[in-house]
Amino acid sequence: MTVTTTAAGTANVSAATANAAASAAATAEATGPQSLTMAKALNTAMADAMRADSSVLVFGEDVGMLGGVFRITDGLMAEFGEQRCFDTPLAESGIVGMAVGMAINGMRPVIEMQFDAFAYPAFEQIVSHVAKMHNRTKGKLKMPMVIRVPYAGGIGGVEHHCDSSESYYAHTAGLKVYTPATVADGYRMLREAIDSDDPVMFMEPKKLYWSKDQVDLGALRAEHDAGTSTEGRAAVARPGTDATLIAYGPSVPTALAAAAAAAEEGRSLEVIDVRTLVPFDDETVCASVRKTGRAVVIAEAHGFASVSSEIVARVQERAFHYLAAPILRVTGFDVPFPSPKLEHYYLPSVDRILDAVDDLQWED
Amino acid sequence: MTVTTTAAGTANVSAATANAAASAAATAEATGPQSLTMAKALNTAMADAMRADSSVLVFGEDVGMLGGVFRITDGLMAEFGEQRCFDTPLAESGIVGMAVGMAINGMRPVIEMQFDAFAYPAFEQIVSHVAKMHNRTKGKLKMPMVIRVPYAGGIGGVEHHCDSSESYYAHTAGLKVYTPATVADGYRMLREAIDSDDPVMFMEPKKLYWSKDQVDLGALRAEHDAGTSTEGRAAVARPGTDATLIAYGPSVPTALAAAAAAAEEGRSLEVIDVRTLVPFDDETVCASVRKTGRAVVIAEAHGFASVSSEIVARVQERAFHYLAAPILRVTGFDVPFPSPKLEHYYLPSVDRILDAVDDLQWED
Amino acid sequence: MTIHADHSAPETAVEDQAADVRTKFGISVEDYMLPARHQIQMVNPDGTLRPHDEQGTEPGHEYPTPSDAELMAAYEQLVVGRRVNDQNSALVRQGRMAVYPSSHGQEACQVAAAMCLSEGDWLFPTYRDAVAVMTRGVDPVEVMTIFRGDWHGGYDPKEHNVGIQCTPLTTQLLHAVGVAHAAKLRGENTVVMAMCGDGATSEGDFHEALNFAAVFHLPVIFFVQNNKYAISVPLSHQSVAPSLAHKAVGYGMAGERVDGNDLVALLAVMDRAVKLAREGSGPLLIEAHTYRMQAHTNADDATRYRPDSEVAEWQAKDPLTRMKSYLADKGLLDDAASNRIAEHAEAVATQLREGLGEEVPVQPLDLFKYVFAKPTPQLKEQSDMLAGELAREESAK
Amino acid sequence: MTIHADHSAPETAVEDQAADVRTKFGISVEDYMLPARHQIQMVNPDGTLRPHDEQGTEPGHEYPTPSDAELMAAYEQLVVGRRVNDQNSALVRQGRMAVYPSSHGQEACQVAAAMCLSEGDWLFPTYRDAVAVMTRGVDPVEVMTIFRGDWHGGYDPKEHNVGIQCTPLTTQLLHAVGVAHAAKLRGENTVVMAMCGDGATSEGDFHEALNFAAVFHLPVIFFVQNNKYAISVPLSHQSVAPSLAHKAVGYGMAGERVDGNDLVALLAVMDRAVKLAREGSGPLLIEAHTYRMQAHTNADDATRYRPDSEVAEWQAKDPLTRMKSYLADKGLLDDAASNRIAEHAEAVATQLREGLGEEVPVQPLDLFKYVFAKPTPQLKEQSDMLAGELAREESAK
Ligand SMILES: Cc1ncc(C[n+]2csc(CCOP(=O)(O)OP(=O)(O)O)c2C)c(N)n1
Ligand SMILES: Cc1ncc(C[n+]2csc(CCOP(=O)(O)OP(=O)(O)O)c2C)c(N)n1
Ligand SMILES: [Mg+2]
Ligand SMILES: [Mg+2]
Repeated sequence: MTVTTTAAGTANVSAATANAAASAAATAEATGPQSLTMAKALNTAMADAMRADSSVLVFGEDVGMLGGVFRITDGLMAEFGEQRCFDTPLAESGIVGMAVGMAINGMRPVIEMQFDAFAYPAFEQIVSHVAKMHNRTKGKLKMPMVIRVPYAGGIGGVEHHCDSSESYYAHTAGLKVYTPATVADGYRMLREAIDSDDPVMFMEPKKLYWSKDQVDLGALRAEHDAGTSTEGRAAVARPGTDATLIAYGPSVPTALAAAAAAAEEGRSLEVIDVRTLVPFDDETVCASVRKTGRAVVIAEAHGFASVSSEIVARVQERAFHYLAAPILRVTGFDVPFPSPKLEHYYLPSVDRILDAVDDLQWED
Repeated sequence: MTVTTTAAGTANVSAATANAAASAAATAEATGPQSLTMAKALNTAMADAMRADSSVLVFGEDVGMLGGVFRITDGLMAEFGEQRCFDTPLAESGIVGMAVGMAINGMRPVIEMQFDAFAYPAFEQIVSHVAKMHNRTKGKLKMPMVIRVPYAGGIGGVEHHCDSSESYYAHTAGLKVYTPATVADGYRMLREAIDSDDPVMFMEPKKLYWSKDQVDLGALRAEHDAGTSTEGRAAVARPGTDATLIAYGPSVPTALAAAAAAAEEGRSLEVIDVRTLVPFDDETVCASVRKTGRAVVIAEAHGFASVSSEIVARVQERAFHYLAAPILRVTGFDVPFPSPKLEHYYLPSVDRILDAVDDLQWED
Repeated sequence: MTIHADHSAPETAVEDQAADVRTKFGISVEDYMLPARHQIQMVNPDGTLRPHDEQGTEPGHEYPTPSDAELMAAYEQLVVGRRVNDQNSALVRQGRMAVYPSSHGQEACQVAAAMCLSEGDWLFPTYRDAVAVMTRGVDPVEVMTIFRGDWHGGYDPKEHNVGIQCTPLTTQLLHAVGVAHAAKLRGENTVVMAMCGDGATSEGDFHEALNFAAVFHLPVIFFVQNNKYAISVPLSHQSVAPSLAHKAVGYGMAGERVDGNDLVALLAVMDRAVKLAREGSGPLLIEAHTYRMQAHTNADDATRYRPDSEVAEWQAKDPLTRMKSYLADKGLLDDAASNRIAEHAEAVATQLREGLGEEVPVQPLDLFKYVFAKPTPQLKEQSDMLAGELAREESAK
Repeated sequence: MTIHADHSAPETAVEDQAADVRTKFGISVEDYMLPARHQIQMVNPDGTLRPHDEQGTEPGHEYPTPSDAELMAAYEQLVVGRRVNDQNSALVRQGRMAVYPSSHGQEACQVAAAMCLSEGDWLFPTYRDAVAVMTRGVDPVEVMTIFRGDWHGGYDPKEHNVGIQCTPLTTQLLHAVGVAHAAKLRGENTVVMAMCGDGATSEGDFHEALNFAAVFHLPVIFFVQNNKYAISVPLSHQSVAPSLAHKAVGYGMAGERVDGNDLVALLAVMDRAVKLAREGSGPLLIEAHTYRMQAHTNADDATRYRPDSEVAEWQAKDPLTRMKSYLADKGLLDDAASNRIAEHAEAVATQLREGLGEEVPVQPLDLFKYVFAKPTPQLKEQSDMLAGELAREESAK
């Protein structure tokens, strides 16, 4: 159930879903640069991984015939058959728990939680088993599993369809947490997650599913085959000198827009796309802050006890004497994710980021 | 299942449980100061609340005839009958979900999750309903519910019996999170939680169940009846001038021990007991840090994306120019809670706290 | 009748229950708990009454026909419900509402679920049960608040004893159990109707809710609208039990299947269930066979996963036309009554159009206002921050 | 036999299945899925064989008696299992082990659960099933690692196809389902034994596991040891179903009850279940009636919640003495065999005493070593920090 409102200024979801489906249906086999949505990049990553390794399985709610409510698994059942891409009964703990057993027995499950808040019924399986199995058995049992979670807001969804749940997972020892912000990273990071022998919570910013970029799939595939890794490597999404904006997933485009706006006012902001929350790239992030001396962390999630708190904490631990001002945060408020017509006021915005940048004590 | 080891230097749990039971059985009706365990203080708080208000109900797994595996509900079924204190089928989501319905229909449920990790099956009910019901109905439905969670380590428990799960709840908008560190606060805070019209995650440091203090129950009852509140009020557990140790729940005694040790070496450490994580007492904490200029945050939980990250983040936001050194953290490592013989190496210790204090750049 | 089991002596326990049931219904305990072999159906799709011995009943599973007055009142709600569904779908198409999970085709279930209850009873609906909520008396425009995106819910659950329309599947069944439990502890005579879909029966909370209700012997009717799909997933991927009603046995409760497009049968079965529950039978499970005639929501494309022929087949079983012919044949429904009912339906549709036509200004600071009963300094601070932003924006205009 | 249901036409589906079952067993589909009216019991508590018509069997629920060789091998494991339980409890009392949830009284279930499986099959045990794990061939000392507190688990699950002993209740049933599913997708013939207790059947994961196994038609045996208590909570507070085996019906699978202290009946029922599952019957649910003779663990005080008289009653049904008289009466067990078996049991007890006598030094840096297959810089940093601390401590000595 996804609600769209003009008040919130978001795209119409039913239309957007149909578009995603249409573009997902189009094959993306060209080698040169082409315009691709993140939805299609993710879809292609799964298809490529399934082609490369018959132990890769895709399952969840509505991922088969329907291709997922966001159409991210579109066409996989048709190409790989009902044995390798299939619908399960409607039970998230069941999906994750069954995936644990499959991973124990030689498979590499890639499972979809339909929406962020609908992964909560599986919380025990994720925290008590997915995260702990490798450690508990001293590595005898690996958990090569990807749990895909469409997350965060910005699409006018009703409650329970817009939670930013990444902090729950990032706080859980034993899980890796990836979240792509660009189309190319969608492909790169999902392939890497599927290859990983560690369990990966793969957080997909659902408002970016229909974002487009020029990407060269051939080059991305070659990169993958060469073993290039993004795990633990933040990207400098935009270089700058005056202050650092640290963002991830759905907030990266907002941070970039803020940096563009600031540039017009003569302020040079560097934007870091964290990419993998666990492991975290201390080096890249701290190098930037040491250079600029100022930082704002941006995330949609409630700020309290979150990944953004962590980023602030670790950067001040490591770059304290380079800081000209406290590190500030622009995050979702500590309130339940609001209804569609109010989400606009909840979400980090360009203005709110610029306000925070202004507060970085430039006169001191 | 609780494992005790001499290696970990913890008390024998079966013996301790029996002691708790014995002391719980003894009535605690005297008005003058007396020696009381936290177990008995919590037990008395529930009994007093049940006497005062017939809509207060206690239920969960083994809380009836057995009095709970930690005997915290000992005697309640005998005094208040099977209608007001009873065992449920073994299903945590069921317990919390049923409690939501009871709260909708005029009751004030006080429910027990047997151990920290066994609250995870109820995660969806807690996050999607307990936390959101008041907001979603614009206050038409209140959630006067207490979810008691024995948490954290230090008792030689096997895996899943020692998780520090407070950060999951503190990050969830709509929940209040209390955690007492003293016997008196055990009584005070549980009564306040039961009185509260907001849902309270009541995190009980299980290693402190058998800690004793001299307390005056008569005075505490009078304090309660006068409406004194601890919500959002941190306590200065020990005054000091050179640096601030910020701790809560199970880490408070460790912090106090570290402060005592530091005092012998001539360093004066102030210890803050945060008491309620949500709401957080910015005033008291920041006042202390502004005074001392240095701080260490101590918590058993994994450090990453936790309540301790939050404390660091908000203190540096609010007291940046008073800081002589970065705020450091002494927390559990980012690894699954270890087996009994290894927990000693995982838990924040006096030495580790003193090391952190030494690292607070005293030479600068 | 109290079905109870004492497992410490498993053999005799079953025998005790069997004795109980044999006394009351002349059947075995399993025959009491198992649904009748066929679904209960009283009126054929063409509106003709089925012969009594073909209504699917069996000893212990016998249902009195509802009164004429009840049938007429229910039919009126059925017509209103259909009109509401179609009006809402139109509002969505016009962009005046964002999303609507229509119960078109399932209105007989919606009406029966609400009408079998008394005033003090409670109803716990899902996102698809807006018509049931309105049938219970809740203001139609308030019901639509959530689908319009103004707030998460628009009505006061305590005004008509209706839980919020619930999205996380089957979580509401446990709330229903809790409400019933609280009422029972206070000695109140409250029956609770707990609704969910076929797909939802796979969730763990379904199991926990049924078991809690059975163990605490609570007057909860679990009402499953088996509309054959959970979004795109057909029932055969949810369950291979002989029927969903068969799940009752595992909890020691009685189950029944009913034609969910036959309002007469539904009322008969649900009325008796409420009566049994109020008399102390403990919980009951009722599965209604029906069909979701439209897509899951307007954002869904049902042609991707089901054939038109299947939809056409169910079109022929429409609950509305069936009830209309039945009542007309019975001489209960004349043109005057038909017109009056149609006017009522139109009036509700107008109310919806008008109510949803007005753009209600949203209050940004409401974000913070209802999070807690006792506010926190942190939210005060955040609220002030947003207020400041808004004021700056306002003055910049 | 394949029990399948097509719910889009509920009436005929049940009839199809009924036809299937009638052909194979001459009974209705419900009679196939419902457990036999009485538990299956072959040997009386005093060791005498029950007359065939009093063994509880019914058409479709008939069980061949296990072979003499199998009975003798199982008896040997029974004796070893009892010795292991008692040895471990003694080690706990001596402080050489921290905790042990004993299956004293339930050893017949333990032995049957392991022995009915073939080499390539899998077993998913709970914390209480150490004896089943050992019976499957896992080294006893490795099994005790967790209870000693050295590490969370001590054996390699892949060496004998035994999942880790699981604490979060019923979570392991889903792992069992996944293992079976993976094997099925690869065309392997693996049967999976998934164990849990009576209390655990109340958890949502129990429901989801049974349903997934049924929908995907997987060869999983769900084996519930109904020992009448979940810590202090008696079965009557967990379920009011006629039996736990009755829960099978709700998933479209067959259920059966068996005397859990009668090793002969257990082997008969479990062997047939494994055979049916391997032949493609889909999952099965077996409930064994047994009793936890000791406290939940050494930390528990069972006198707080159950009367001595109840324990005494079950003492008289002990699986060991019963099997011993039965085999002796049958002329299978002479003194020589008894002695040999006793020696075997002593040897295992000695192995436990010696293995758990040695204090194994713990490796603090192991904390970080196994969290991930591919390590993170953060854990490297934390590991170095601890290594530094340890080095400082060492040099301070
Ligand atoms: C816990 C949970 N998981 C997933 C979803 C997403 N979802 C919404 S409706 C739906 C299908 C429900 O099917 P059914 O129970 O048959 O009800 P129907 O929509 O057919 O009325 C799904 C999967 C959800 N709302 N809650
Ligand atoms: C999810 C979960 N909730 C609670 C517990 C705590 N607990 C451990 S054993 C137990 C009782 C289990 O009873 P039963 O399933 O009958 O098994 P038994 O101990 O009798 O073998 C409980 C409540 C747990 N381990 N996991
Ligand atoms: Mg449905
Ligand atoms: Mg038990």
